[in-house]
Amino acid sequence: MNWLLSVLFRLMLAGVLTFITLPLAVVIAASFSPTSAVTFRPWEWTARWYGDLVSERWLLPFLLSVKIAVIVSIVSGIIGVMAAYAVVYEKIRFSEAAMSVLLLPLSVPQIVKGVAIVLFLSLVGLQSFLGTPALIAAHIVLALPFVVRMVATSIANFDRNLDRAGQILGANKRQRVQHILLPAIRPGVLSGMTFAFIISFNNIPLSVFLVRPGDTTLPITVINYLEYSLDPVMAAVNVASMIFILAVIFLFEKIGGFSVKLHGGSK
Amino acid sequence: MNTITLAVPAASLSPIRRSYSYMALSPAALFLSVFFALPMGLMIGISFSQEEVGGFSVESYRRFFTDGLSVAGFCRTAVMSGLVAIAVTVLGYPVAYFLARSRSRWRAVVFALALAPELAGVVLRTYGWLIILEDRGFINDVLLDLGLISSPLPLSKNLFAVVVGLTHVVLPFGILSLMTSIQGIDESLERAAQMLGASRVSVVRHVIVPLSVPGIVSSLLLSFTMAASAYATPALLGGAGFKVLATMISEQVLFYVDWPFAAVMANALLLLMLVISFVGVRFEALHRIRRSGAGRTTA
Amino acid sequence: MSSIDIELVSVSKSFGAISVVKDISLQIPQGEFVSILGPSGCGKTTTLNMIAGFNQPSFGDIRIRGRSQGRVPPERRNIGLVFQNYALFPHMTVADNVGFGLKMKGAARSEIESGVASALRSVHLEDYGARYPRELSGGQQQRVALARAIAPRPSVLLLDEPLSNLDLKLREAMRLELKELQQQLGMTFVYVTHDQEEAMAMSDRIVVMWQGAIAQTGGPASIYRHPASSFVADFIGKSNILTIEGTSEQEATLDLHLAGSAISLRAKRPPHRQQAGFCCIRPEDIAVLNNTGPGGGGVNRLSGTVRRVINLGPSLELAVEIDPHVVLTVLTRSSLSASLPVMGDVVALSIDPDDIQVLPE
Amino acid sequence: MSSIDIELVSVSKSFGAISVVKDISLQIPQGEFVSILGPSGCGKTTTLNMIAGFNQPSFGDIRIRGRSQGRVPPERRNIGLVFQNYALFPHMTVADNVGFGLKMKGAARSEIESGVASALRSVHLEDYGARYPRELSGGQQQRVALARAIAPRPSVLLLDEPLSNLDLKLREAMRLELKELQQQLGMTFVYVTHDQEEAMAMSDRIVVMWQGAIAQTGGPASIYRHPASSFVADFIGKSNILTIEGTSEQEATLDLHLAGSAISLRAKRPPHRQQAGFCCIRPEDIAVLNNTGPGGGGVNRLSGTVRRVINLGPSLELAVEIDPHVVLTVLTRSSLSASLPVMGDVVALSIDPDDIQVLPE
Amino acid sequence: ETLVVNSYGGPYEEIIEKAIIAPFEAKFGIDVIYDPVGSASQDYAKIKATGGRPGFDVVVMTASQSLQGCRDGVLEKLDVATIPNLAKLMPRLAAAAGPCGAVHEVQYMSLLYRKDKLATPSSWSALLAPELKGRIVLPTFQNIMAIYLVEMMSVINGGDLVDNLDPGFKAMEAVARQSIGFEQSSAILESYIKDGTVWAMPFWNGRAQLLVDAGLPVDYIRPKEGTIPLIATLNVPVGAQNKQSAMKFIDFFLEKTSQEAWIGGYKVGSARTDVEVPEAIRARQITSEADLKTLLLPDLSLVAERLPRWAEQWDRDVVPQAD
Ligand SMILES: Nc1ncnc2c1ncn2[C@@H]1O[C@H](COP(=O)(O)OP(=O)(O)OP(=O)(O)O)[C@@H](O)[C@H]1O
Ligand SMILES: Nc1ncnc2c1ncn2[C@@H]1O[C@H](COP(=O)(O)OP(=O)(O)OP(=O)(O)O)[C@@H](O)[C@H]1O
Ligand SMILES: [Mg+2]
Ligand SMILES: [Mg+2]
Repeated sequence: MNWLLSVLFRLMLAGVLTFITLPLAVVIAASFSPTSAVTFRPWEWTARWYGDLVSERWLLPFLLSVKIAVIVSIVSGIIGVMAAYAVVYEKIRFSEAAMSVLLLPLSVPQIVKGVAIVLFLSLVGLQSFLGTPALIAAHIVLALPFVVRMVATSIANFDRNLDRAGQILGANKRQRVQHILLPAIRPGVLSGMTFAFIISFNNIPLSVFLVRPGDTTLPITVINYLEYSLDPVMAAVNVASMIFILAVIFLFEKIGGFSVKLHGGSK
Repeated sequence: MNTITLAVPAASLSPIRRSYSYMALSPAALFLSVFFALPMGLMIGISFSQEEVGGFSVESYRRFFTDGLSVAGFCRTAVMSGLVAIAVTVLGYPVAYFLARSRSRWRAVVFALALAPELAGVVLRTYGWLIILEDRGFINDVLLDLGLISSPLPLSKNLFAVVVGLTHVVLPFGILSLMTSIQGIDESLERAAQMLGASRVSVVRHVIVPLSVPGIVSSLLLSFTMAASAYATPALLGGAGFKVLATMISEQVLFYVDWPFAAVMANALLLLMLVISFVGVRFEALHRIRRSGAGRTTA
Repeated sequence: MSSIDIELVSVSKSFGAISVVKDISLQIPQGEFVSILGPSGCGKTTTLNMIAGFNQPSFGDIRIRGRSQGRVPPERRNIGLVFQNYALFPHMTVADNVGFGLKMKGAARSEIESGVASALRSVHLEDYGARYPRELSGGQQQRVALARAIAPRPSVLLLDEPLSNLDLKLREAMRLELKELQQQLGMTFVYVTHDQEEAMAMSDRIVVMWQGAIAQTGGPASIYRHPASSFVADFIGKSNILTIEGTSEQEATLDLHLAGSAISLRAKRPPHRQQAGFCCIRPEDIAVLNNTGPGGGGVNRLSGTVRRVINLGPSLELAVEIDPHVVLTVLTRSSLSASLPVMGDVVALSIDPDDIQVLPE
Repeated sequence: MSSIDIELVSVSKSFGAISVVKDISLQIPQGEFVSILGPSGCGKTTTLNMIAGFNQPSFGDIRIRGRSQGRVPPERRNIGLVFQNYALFPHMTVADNVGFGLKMKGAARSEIESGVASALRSVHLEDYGARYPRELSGGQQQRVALARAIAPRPSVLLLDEPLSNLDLKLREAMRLELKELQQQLGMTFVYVTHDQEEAMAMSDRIVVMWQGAIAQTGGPASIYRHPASSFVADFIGKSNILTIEGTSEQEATLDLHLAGSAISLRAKRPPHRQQAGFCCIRPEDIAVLNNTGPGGGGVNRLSGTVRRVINLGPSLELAVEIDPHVVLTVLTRSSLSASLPVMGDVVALSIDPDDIQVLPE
Repeated sequence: ETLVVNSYGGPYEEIIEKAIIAPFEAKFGIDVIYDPVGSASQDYAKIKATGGRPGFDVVVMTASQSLQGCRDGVLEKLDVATIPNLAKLMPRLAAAAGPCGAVHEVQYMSLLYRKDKLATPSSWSALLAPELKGRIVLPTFQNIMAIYLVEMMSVINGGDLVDNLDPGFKAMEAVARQSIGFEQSSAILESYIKDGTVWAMPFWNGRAQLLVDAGLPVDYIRPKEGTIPLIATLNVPVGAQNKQSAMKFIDFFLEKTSQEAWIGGYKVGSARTDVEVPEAIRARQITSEADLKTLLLPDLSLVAERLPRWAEQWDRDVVPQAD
């Protein structure tokens, strides 16, 4: 009965993981496809498409994407934590409404957001802001709800007794946030920032409207290419950048980023 | 000195502290105002204009409610997003649980796998699903070859395909918010339940799930909103017969260039989400109040 | 010793409709060691929390060093607190936990290190600095909580059952350490405990709380020997509380007629002239006579049957039935040498009149 | 009483490099009340956790009702556990917490209700069913944890310091309740406590642990009166442990020469023939003689100066300096009637040779 | 000096770099920044949202956007004075694109088919042939090809190009029943015919030619009933920063030699009748007045206006027919 359950659980886990990885496997397989059509024929393969990647055409957009994503994850991490802190921790007035509003940017299709931002900036005469700065700002708006939500979840779980302990030991608000709250909610913050990174790194619909000519991000480059040819280079681009970021995350996790060591501490 | 002062209730305790917390909110508020609220305000303004005529008009709203297609698209969006939200949360929960609790060396691998789909672009992933689900796709091929079916199963170009595709897109977000929440639950509570004879399933049902409500709400909200505003996946996997608001909006923006009407649909979507997320946040807050009693915290 | 460190002025506290602390007034001079004793749920932790500033009194005022604390947040009250539930920081090592207060004060690194080392030494955990709280046993966690509170050497320290999870030996050692620290530094201690022996051994003064109010305040010996009410008599130490039906006065003594039985006891005449309601006899004040032969003058001589024997180690606790309505608890030495009473034995008891405390109704 | 409920066979446990439990073997028959006593951090909780199934032993085997439990998960071992840190479900009311076990067993609603009511009654919290754990005091929470564990009436119950946060009065009441419950239902109790009086009062057998190993097992009286080592003698109860430098044998007695002083004590000859290393004298076995005049036969008569007096309520604890190297702790009755010794008094002490316990090195 | 040119990616980019941009840079010493971001409609949305200041100076779109942009006032009106080569374009085509667009390329909707499976068809009605049951794929309505196909079907069945499309929709229902469904992306559409899942479909002839050149067993025809062209235009947003150079670039692109290079490279038609191209290309592309006669030119502003209504009709009548 019990082993049945644990087998069942593992099967479920395996099922979900298969579900998650299946299309990726297809894409990966396609990236090794010898024909220029994206097909699923794992028995024939070639690595030649990866060779095509080492060119400015792919490297420059890749670097730009990484740069933007890093900035976005840091900035949205900081202001997202601040916002979640105000809303969930300090419980400011109308905090529930504030929370809903903070999540709102998620709910507007990006194409609308894109057009709206461009319209707005043009209207107030800030066209010069279009391009990478606007791209970063728009991505932050996009990523902020994720950060806020993840951090809010962490703060909801935070044991306020610890805060009291800090208080009685003479820590002022800033010190308590720095030394007690932040370390305790670190996994949530990191999760949020990871997603901010990914969201920015993969964004197409917003970016299409905001990129500056000559300075395009990787996904935009990909989608433009894709319009014309559905060939395995695409798959190879994706697989390569996926592996890169996966390595970064894996490293993060190994260093101890996402795992909490927090249990069994207070009674 | 000798008069007994009535104690000040904690809520109005220090105005300074309150203003700190508003300050903490301000960068986000500023960002959202400039890059979200004002632009969206503009869109709302546009929704009341009629380009040809100029000036104020509710024509686009009239059209939204009367053309039949828009309201149908709205309902389709709600149903699809609801299904995705549920699927993501249900499928994500076991993975999140494993990630939150496991100390096995596979943990990091599973973690990476769970995030992996996010790292491949949406479009490409969707092609991946196409290759799998199409009439001439992987699944139908295998089933046909095995003789289990005689004609391809309708796996693509319908609600099913879109829900599958979107679930796949959103799943990592669900997993991460659930995981964050489950990690915050004291493991000794699980042990206590086990000691009282609760099976693994009961432990999850009676202890873990109720205590991870913030995470579940997060997961549902994030999934719902992401699904409802997603464009590429429904467009590619839903086919011509399955249009949701997001696809309809982008048609209006790009193809018909009818921005007032696009703005009306966007507003409808916004309203739907505002209601849903307020309900969600409110539910969570109620839950928290109930859980934490009248404010005193011990053990 | 003269200036008042902490003063509670008619403090009350309710949670919603539940009234938890009721009109407490208390003055604690600087350098005093005050213990708060009381049954579970009587409001001890709530009172400490109000002094610390985590709860605001519903009514009344709290003053620290003469200043009303209405708007002062906990971190600015300059007092320490050992939490009943430890509240250790799970993400910090033991050393970081203990050093936290000093760090917040802006102490230099070397100062923090030596402060941590000495605090850990005084809780006997010098080798545990590098561990995380989750890697410690319950008692070790409790000691870390204690070390964390004493490391910054606050001038006022509130302790909420700080030794409850320690074994006797360690508890005794810690008591000495704490007492020494307190006296050395002239700190004011407010010590909540459920262990009356501990309270007796350490305190200058004991506050007994009951149902949110103060039942009695006084020195350890006086509380034990002169309880103000039958609640205190019963709560502090073991005691036989007997209801008195009537009295007849003698010159310097008082004869007490016990309710529901024909037994009378002679007691010292109490100084005050209240109506006697109960009398209280400590179990250890009842002597078990080895043989029923004459001796001791014959005052308050009783005989009864042993109904229960509990061996507490250093002593035996007997329940002796004198009469169907009067069962006395008697504490007698257990010893390897003497033959010990067993169930069913008939024993003779004697009580010195001076040891009978007469209490008002 | 005969069948073995729990059996530990050479069980060891390490966390990483830290060895916490070392080769413990123990058999607990059905219906027995076993207490585990030991200093903080000696491995008590870890041992319970292994029996409960939360930790797997690094070596050795755990058997419950004869079956090895290697792969049996905690919920299927059919034992109850009261957690040292309570682990109450914060999202359930007190009643739901207490009823949880019954609900998991699939009990009917009415059955759950009556079970909850009776469990709450036995911990004196009948009116608290509707509260959430956060609305309770520390001691109340602890009692809820206890009620929750006993409500489903498991045949084996592990208790990890279940009464540590209760006051003496309540603790005594709970002891009786627990003991009664245990005997009524024939349950097996494994009771971890740091309170030796509690262990003495309740247990059929006491296991004393030290640094992860078993130091002694035996009945309460025998552990107190015949400690197997100086550690046990020192740990269980208060005692004077004196180092012996040499002995001279008499017929039925043994003269002990104390290290570093000229004092000799006469003791009963121990049955075994080991080299005497220490002797142990309980403080309550040292009599304080009122006048230094002759009496008691003159054996083991000592005189010394009182250096410290602690009033413990029922008794006084004196530190009497006999000699610069020999300071004895003496427990004597405190009484309203007698005049009490004070610091600096010179007192005469006498020790019955039977009360001196000779221990091997 | 620099000039930002927005256009498409993929093979288009390679060819335009070689055939047009490199010679232009060499000739005028102007640096061209090539911006492949966005489809024509995305580009137009961006131009409109920025009020004509999207950040690029020249953009490749189609006649539909040219007309719209003119009406919305976000595209510069082009003038023979600054772009002399405008005068050389076939007037009917130039007129179809309105005053804001310079027609630099003409494609048409062709019937693409697998020549290894089918005999050469000659009419749009071939799509209704029984052997094509389940062997065709159709564009979604958001691909302008869809409405052009309806219009062609309408013309064949007694309706007309814009005023009475009902016969066309009626016929499309039958075509839809033949089809395996609808796809928006050209890349996906062509993948079906590449792997043989479908045997015939409407397709822009430029891309069809690329498939033929790639050696696939496919070919395409201009059906006997004629067809509707895809008129590609060069446009200049009103707020362009380098208007001078933009005009130069457009004029250069319309130059005879440039047009010849472009037609030869990208295998499309031209609005100039005087271009000299290999016979193989001339046979299949629009390069002369005679070719123009085979094309039907619906009024694109009317089409744009009626599109939403037709979309409803398409969704209601045509889409459900494909299962
Ligand atoms: N996860 C861990 N990693 C390292 N050491 C640990 C860990 N858990 C417990 N220990 C150590 O194991 C020893 C025994 O711990 P245990 O909790 O069993 O003690 P205990 O006897 O219950 O003590 P107490 O009376 O203080 O509760 C302690 O010294 C503790 O520091
Ligand atoms: N948030 C609350 N809501 C309602 N009642 C509360 C709340 N907090 C505490 N109480 C009640 O107030 C009373 C006093 O609680 P307090 O924690 O001060 O007791 P205590 O004296 O510290 O007891 P213990 O010795 O058990 O720790 C208890 O009866 C408790 O149930
Ligand atoms: Mg308390
Ligand atoms: Mg323990």
